[in-house]
Amino acid sequence: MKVKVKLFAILRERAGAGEITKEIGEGSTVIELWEALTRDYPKLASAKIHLLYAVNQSYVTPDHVLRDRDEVVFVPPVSGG
Amino acid sequence: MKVKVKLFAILRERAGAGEITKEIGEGSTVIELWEALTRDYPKLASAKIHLLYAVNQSYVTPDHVLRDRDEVVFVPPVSGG
Amino acid sequence: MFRVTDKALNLQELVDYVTDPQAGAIVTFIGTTRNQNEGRQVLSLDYEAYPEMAEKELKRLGQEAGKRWNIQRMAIVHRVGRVEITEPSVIIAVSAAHRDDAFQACRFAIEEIKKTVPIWKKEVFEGGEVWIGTQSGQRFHQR
Amino acid sequence: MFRVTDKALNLQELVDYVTDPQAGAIVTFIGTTRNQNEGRQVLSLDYEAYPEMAEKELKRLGQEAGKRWNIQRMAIVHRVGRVEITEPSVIIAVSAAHRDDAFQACRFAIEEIKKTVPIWKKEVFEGGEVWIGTQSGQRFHQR
Repeated sequence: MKVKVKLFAILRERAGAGEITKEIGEGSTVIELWEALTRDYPKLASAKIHLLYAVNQSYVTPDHVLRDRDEVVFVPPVSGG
Repeated sequence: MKVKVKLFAILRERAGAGEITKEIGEGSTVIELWEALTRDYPKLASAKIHLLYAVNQSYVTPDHVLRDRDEVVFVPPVSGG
Repeated sequence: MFRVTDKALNLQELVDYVTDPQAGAIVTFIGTTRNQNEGRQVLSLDYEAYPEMAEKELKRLGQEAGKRWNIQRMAIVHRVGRVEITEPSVIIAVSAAHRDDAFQACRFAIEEIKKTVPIWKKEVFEGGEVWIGTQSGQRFHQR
Repeated sequence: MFRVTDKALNLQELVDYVTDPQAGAIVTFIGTTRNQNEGRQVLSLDYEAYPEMAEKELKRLGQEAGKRWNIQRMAIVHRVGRVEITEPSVIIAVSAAHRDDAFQACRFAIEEIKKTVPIWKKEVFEGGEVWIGTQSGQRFHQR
């Protein structure tokens, strides 16, 4: 199945991409997707920053199980305001 | 000596006057002026409201001694905002 | 800017006045006439001031706020005369490097105005009118 | 009104939106770009958002504020893109019958924005740029 990953801010810059479509196995979790992504884009993991995880515009836990066509966002520390 | 009394809000309405020039004795205090005024304008004292006292645009205590040409204001409870 | 005026208030004018390159936060308070108070249907509010002293007191409380908090600039304008429902009677604007100072100084300013600044509000309601704060029982108006 | 936009923000538009005959108080918070941060000379800030989720989170926190305090209306608009010194990046406006609710709900909104809303700020300073919050040591930016 396929999911759409959107990258913002420091992650977008590190990956050099704002949107990635990624093929993953049935039953994959959010954290497993992250690990797969960091193999494709090693720079993503270059410095430890605390990430939150969002699926279809809502925060989820790292063990959240993904479904086909989910929109996944790895959220670096927010700093709006 | 003479002082200028300005009346505002409920006191202005009760006295039917916004400004009164009043002759008082040397050494009179603010509270003595008020007592003299309530003899001239009995309606001023008709209901008990808590007053503050201002002379030349600064708050003073009731025993403040007046001087010639002072501007005196009896301040009913403020309610700006 | 500490002013009493009979003109309609202009929020943007105050915000422009306190805007400052060293400020990261601006907090404003706008007091507006609401259509009810203590169960009465309010038609409008009529404000009266002792203007020279009111402006002096506004400036004094601005200076006091500047001693207590790390703020850049403050502006307060209070209107007198008739203020219709939804119209602003008072606007306070405070800028500061950090938001906590701006919030605290703005809150302080409106609380002080309601205690010490010689401005009085007459409420005009269906069937009567009353100077707020002078009713029997010292009913104070909380906005 | 909960919106992310790349246009310059308009304070009066938000205040008009929250104006309400039942409100006696409107509190606004304006976050502006200041010219220094942690000893660095700041040139501008560049904001980026995950807009669909940011607007959803803004609405969610507005609903949460409505549960906690007795407010009439709330509006939040956050700008994205380059925000120059003194320009507003975010404006919050809250109306309420009484001022305490308006102050508290407004303060709550800006604190929540800085915790949960997916918007990121890159500081452009003399000699470099940095995504705030992602530096080593998790340096968080306090406005």
